[in-house]
Amino acid sequence: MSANFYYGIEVFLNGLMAGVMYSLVALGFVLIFKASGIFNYAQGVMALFAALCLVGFQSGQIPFSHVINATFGTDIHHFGWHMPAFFAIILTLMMMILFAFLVEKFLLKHLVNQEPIILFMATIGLAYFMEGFGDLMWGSDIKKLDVGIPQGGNIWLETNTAFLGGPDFYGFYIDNLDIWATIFAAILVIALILFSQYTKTGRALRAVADDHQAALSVGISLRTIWVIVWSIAGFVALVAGIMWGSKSGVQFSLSLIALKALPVLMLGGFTSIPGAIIGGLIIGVGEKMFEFLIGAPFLGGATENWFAYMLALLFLVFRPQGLFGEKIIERV
Amino acid sequence: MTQTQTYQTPDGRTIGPAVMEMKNITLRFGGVVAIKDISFDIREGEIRAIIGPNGAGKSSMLNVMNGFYHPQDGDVMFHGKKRGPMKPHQIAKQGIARTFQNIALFKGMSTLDNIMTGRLTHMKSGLASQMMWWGSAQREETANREVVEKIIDFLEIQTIRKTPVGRLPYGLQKRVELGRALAAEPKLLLLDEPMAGMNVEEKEDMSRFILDVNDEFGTTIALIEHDMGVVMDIADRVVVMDYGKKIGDGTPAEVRQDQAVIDAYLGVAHDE
Amino acid sequence: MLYREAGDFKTTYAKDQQTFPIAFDRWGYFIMLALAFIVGPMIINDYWLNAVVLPFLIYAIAALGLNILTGYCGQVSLGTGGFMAVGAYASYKLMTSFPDLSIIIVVLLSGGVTALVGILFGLPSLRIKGFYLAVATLAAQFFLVWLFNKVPWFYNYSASGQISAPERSVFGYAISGANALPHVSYLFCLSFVVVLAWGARNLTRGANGRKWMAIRDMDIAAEIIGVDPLKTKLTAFAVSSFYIGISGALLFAVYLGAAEVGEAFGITKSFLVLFMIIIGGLGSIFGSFAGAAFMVLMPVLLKNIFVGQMGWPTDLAAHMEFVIVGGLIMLFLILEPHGLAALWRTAKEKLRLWPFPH
Amino acid sequence: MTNTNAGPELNTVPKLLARNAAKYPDAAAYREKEFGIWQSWSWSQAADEINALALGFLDLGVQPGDHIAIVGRNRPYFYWSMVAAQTVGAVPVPLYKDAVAEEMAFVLDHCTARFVVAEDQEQVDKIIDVQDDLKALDGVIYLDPRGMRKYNRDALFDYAEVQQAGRDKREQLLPELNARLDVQDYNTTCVMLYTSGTTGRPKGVVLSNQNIIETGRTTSEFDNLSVNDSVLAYLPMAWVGDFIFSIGQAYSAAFCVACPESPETMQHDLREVGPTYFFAPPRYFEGMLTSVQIRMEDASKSKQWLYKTVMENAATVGPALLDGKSVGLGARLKYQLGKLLITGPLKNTLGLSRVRVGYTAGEAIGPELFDFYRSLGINLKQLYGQTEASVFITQQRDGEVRADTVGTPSPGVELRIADSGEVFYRSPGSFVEYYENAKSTAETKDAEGWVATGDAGFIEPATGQLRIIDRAKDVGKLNDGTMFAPKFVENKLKFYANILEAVVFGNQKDNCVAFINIDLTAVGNWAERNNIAYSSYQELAAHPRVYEMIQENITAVNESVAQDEFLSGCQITRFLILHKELDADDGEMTRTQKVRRNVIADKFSDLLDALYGDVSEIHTKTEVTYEDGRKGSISATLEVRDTKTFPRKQVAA
Repeated sequence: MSANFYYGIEVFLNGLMAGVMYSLVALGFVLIFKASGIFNYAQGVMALFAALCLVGFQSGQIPFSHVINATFGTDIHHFGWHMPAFFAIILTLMMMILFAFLVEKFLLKHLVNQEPIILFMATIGLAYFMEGFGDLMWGSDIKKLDVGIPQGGNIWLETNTAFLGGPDFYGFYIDNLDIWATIFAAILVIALILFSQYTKTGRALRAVADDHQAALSVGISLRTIWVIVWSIAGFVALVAGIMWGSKSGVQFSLSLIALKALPVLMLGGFTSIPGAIIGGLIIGVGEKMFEFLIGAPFLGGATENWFAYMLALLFLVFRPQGLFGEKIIERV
Repeated sequence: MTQTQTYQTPDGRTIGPAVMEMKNITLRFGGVVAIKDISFDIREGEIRAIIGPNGAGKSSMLNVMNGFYHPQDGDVMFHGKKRGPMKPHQIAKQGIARTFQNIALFKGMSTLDNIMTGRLTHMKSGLASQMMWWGSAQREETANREVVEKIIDFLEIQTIRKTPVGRLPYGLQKRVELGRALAAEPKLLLLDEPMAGMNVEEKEDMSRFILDVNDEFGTTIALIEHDMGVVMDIADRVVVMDYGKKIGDGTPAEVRQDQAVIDAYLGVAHDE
Repeated sequence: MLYREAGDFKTTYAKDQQTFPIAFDRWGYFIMLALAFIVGPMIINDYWLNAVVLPFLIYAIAALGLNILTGYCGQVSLGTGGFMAVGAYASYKLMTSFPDLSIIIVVLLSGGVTALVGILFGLPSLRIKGFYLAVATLAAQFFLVWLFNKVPWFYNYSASGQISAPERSVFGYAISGANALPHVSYLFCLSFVVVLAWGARNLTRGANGRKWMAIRDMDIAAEIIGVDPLKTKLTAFAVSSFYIGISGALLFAVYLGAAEVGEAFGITKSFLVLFMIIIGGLGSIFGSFAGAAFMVLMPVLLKNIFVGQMGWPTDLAAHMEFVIVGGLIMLFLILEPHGLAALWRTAKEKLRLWPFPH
Repeated sequence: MTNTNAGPELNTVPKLLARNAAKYPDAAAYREKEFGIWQSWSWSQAADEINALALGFLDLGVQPGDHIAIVGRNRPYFYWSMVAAQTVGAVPVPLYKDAVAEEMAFVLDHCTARFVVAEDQEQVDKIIDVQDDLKALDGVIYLDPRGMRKYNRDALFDYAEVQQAGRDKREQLLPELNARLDVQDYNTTCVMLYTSGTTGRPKGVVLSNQNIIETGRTTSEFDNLSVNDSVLAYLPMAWVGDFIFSIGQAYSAAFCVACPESPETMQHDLREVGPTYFFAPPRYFEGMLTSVQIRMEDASKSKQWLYKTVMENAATVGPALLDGKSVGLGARLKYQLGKLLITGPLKNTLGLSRVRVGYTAGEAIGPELFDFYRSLGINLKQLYGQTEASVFITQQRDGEVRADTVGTPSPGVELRIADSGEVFYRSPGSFVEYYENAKSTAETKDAEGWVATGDAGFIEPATGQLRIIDRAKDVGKLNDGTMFAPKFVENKLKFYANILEAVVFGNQKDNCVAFINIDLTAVGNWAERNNIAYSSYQELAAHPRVYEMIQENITAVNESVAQDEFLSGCQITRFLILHKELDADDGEMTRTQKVRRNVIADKFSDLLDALYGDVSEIHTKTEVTYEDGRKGSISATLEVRDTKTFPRKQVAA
């Protein structure tokens, strides 16, 4: 077999890994959409925000230091201590829960019974707001995020697969981070499924997805449910933020992973958790393979930007209900 | 049932040959059979009612008639010709208009505009001339406005001409919807439970309008109702459906005698 | 309060259906036009032109376009930036390939080209609805931007990968390029705005507008009463793209002069225009203008406050702007989901009923 | 006073029409809100329509002297029918469209109408019901064919078809038409109007061309009405006023007559057309003012304050300006400012901003009511008239406007007050006779042409303005011999928004008592604000707090009555609030909304006895007619209350 074939496989594996990342973000979307019918464009920014906070806490950065300096001419930056990753993560998580609470209190509460499109717009507004806010709080410079997840190529795998190909194949290069990400993602997904299957709240969440009245009958107010959902979404965002952050640094571009997740949603459907995962994988693999086989050689590369969308688009044209949605019978 | 010679009704209307014939229609959703081998015809100038308990498949039948559902078996004959696979909007252009059980008005528009949409099948002017609001476009607009105003006058809804339909009470919305259907000057008018959820007074009004429409414009009307009451007074002939099957067909008088019908109605009421 | 409508009655449908049925409004409109065309050019200066007026006029056209698609026909689009890029690059190619072609023709043709592209990306709208469509339009956004980036032919193989507008003039007055005079380019854009707004109004109040709104409000019912969904949606896409294309062309040729697709027509543009019609008001011509004005003026204002008054570094100010824009959008959606247009409408109703409250 | 000469050149309505068509061919003659816009007809178009119809009438075989009844709401087609009838020498007889079949039958039979021009199925059905008793009736011409597809066509004609027939046979019929026009002159009957009459059967008042045309001409000159003016025709066509305004004056001044889309939309249509000449009965102005007050109550505090301050200033300045009195610059400025902020917009929303001349008549009008409209700058004046006079007996000149008088004699009118206090007049407008009723004619009109109005009143020496106290026959004496004028007291009562109707009794009694009808709109709104729940008029009327309100009003009235040197005896000692609204369908009122005192007296005799007895509560049962004509009966227990009276003012010796 030619080396290229194995490189192909390597690309495939990396695609899977990337796909997992996509699924992670997509998951956040799905959770919120299921529970509140809101298409939360801010999901990506939430990841960025989470990552920023995490770094900030770890490195003991003073929030809003830039603003303070700019206004009062002071020159403060750090508290001067470093916080262990674990506590920082807990702190950030609290941050995200607080955030969820605020969002419900100041935004969602006032937008009940609005058309979906309006809610969608609101989340775009929210995204803008948080992006600016995050930068004001922590500054917009690129930060390195390290919570102790091993990085760099996985030597073991590389050495032990080198034999497969010919002389010019050196084994699969796969980043440890991606492997860990996959593991975390898997755990997260399982946890979520267990949660929604076996806990009262979880069942309530599922009920809300079907209809809001039902949720109330379960005895949990819509508003609490929203807070919970957004907190979970925040948690998912945090995980995603950590992974992407440690991979490519924490900066504005991180928020763009949201855009990566959208085609996944189209593929998997806005309401299906498995859809989000499978969709993510398909997109991940698809765009990597397309770039490897067609994009790079013939189209001058950088096709990842749009391939996912085109794929989803074409797919939808032929199957409008998405991967897991059942056929829609239109009634009048 | 499908004799074709024209005859006079007692009240002096002329009933012509069949406008639409349903031939052995069968409709399934996946495994569920909504309509099972039903045939009947609708004759020119008559008021034809399709009645039956909830879930008898009436609405599905209406959706077959105006091409929104495509039956797995059976033919729909329109003006004696077999109807091929067509899109609803093409069928509308053939001269079939309808109203909806749960009102399907365009919430964002005024009464006037809603009824004007009923004229769309009659408006041909091109994009360019519309953009300029010149010549044909403006003439067309005015001409059709005149037609619509006649209908507004006919339905006695002048006072709500420019009110957004969202703000109207239920009964009036039903009337506006009838207006929208009338505006198309249909050869066949389908009414889906025109009196559903109305109080007695509104029902009386609506029946009056239905009769007037049939009388003034000679429009052929097929309507669905699930309670026999009003329908029996205004319909010339009635089809009775139950569980997707036809269990009776004939003049109100005949149908009233029909044992199967009596059972379906007086028997255990089943709703899905 | 200002209205005196008694005796202002209509004897023909033409009069009844005119854009400003109330004499008072009609006069207000004409006076504004007169001011814009006569007084405007006299007082306009470079700063205002470039900071406020030109962007306002040009984005107003884009907003009109998007409003036709999203506000009137109910098809949410996030591809505006991409379509503006099409307009811009089309005009660039036309200008460079046919140097003698009148700029007016160029701009119109650019709109035409964009319309075609719009139709292409509109095709899926028959089967894809709601959010799915919204997301799908992002495909257009990303693909088009990538395309103009990757294919050198579009930017005539220039080293920088940028496109820059050669000088073109109308009646001997330069309106693009280095020597363009402020009041000339102002009048040029203004004329486009006025004509296009008028066209949009006519389209939306007539048969077409009703088709669009019918599809928006209840597509199934619309189809059953005889509206051809595909044709209708595609017209919406075409017209909308035509407008957006023109604004793209003007943005590039008259306003920017030189552009790099990535940052000039990125997804942020799509959102900018979307915000304009949300804040201005979906399904309203006036709203398109109000929204454009709002979204153009606010940043200028904020910049003046934070950088000018408080002496912040520009990057901080930029972040602050994000916060405020985002906040305002949320605020607006909470207070008046139907935008400035709705506020205007209610205000007008109140004035007409004055002194009665209702 | 039958005048023998044929009168001036323009001595028939058709001639006036021809004059207008020639002189103002393109000026708007008629407008009607229909199909969403104001359909308009210029004078030449109107003339064409009318002639076509006239020819159609000839084609139907209408003979000179025939009576053609017209029944329908105000629409150009019916005005055309009247003039077309005149053109062919027939006599138009407009009827009340809401009259029940029997009432209609009586009139149609009495005038032996040969044709009826009817609006729609509703009217046609009424006529069909009674046609068997109408020997003379040869056909019904209907305007709106809806619902009559299956009717027997023999005696039914479609308005449009009649006109078409006329147009088709124009050539052959024209000579006949002209011949008929030629023989008409000043003495030819112009119209016959049935007075609903507060008592007995309606009487057919015959009005000649002279009556109508001279009245029309002189009075339009009086207010210099011209081709540029316009009026909204919304009052019953059978009422003389509408005939004078919409034909008499409209044809001589050539101004435009606009018809509303429907009675319900009248208010809205009024606002749209914005007429320059406007007549409305006090009731209408009352209703309008009430609604203004109600709507302003929901306004914000600041707005209410603005409204109050502006109106206070306007109350003094507005009338002063109208009367051409001098006003200080400051006040003037304040008024202009108020005009910009409140009065202007208010007039506009009420649809009165273009009104140049406004009249009200029929009943006395409350000063505050009157002043409200005057302060808005609306030139609202009073006139006094009746059918027999072709409306105008007295009217107020610009600048001589007051609430408590009805003005000085109209052009060409002579006045005389009999010793009994009854008002007599003689004028070019005074009627020819009561149709086929020489007796009544003789009773009302003496040899010299003096006509008895049946109203008691006196002419103020200072101003020469006439002041009406009451119906002459209602003016009576209390047992102590002092004068009893119920209307005088009733009007004072009705000035209160809470009181819709009041009926005062006292003739040949020791003291006065009253039946009260509350105003459901005003009181209902009051109840809402004080969250008093009620399900029906009856329930609200019986509410103790309502009783208290009314009692206060009556006490106030008593106080003011006590001031009048002649009538101070008419203070109300006891009253009750009726359990039903007085209604024309029950015969308690006339179609023109005047109370039928005697009918009420014996219909509610038990209540009357209770008032003169000493019970504090009375149970009663009353028959009522519902809108659809069904009969029913309501029973109730009514409270009877005593009220405070005041010492009489001594008659100045």
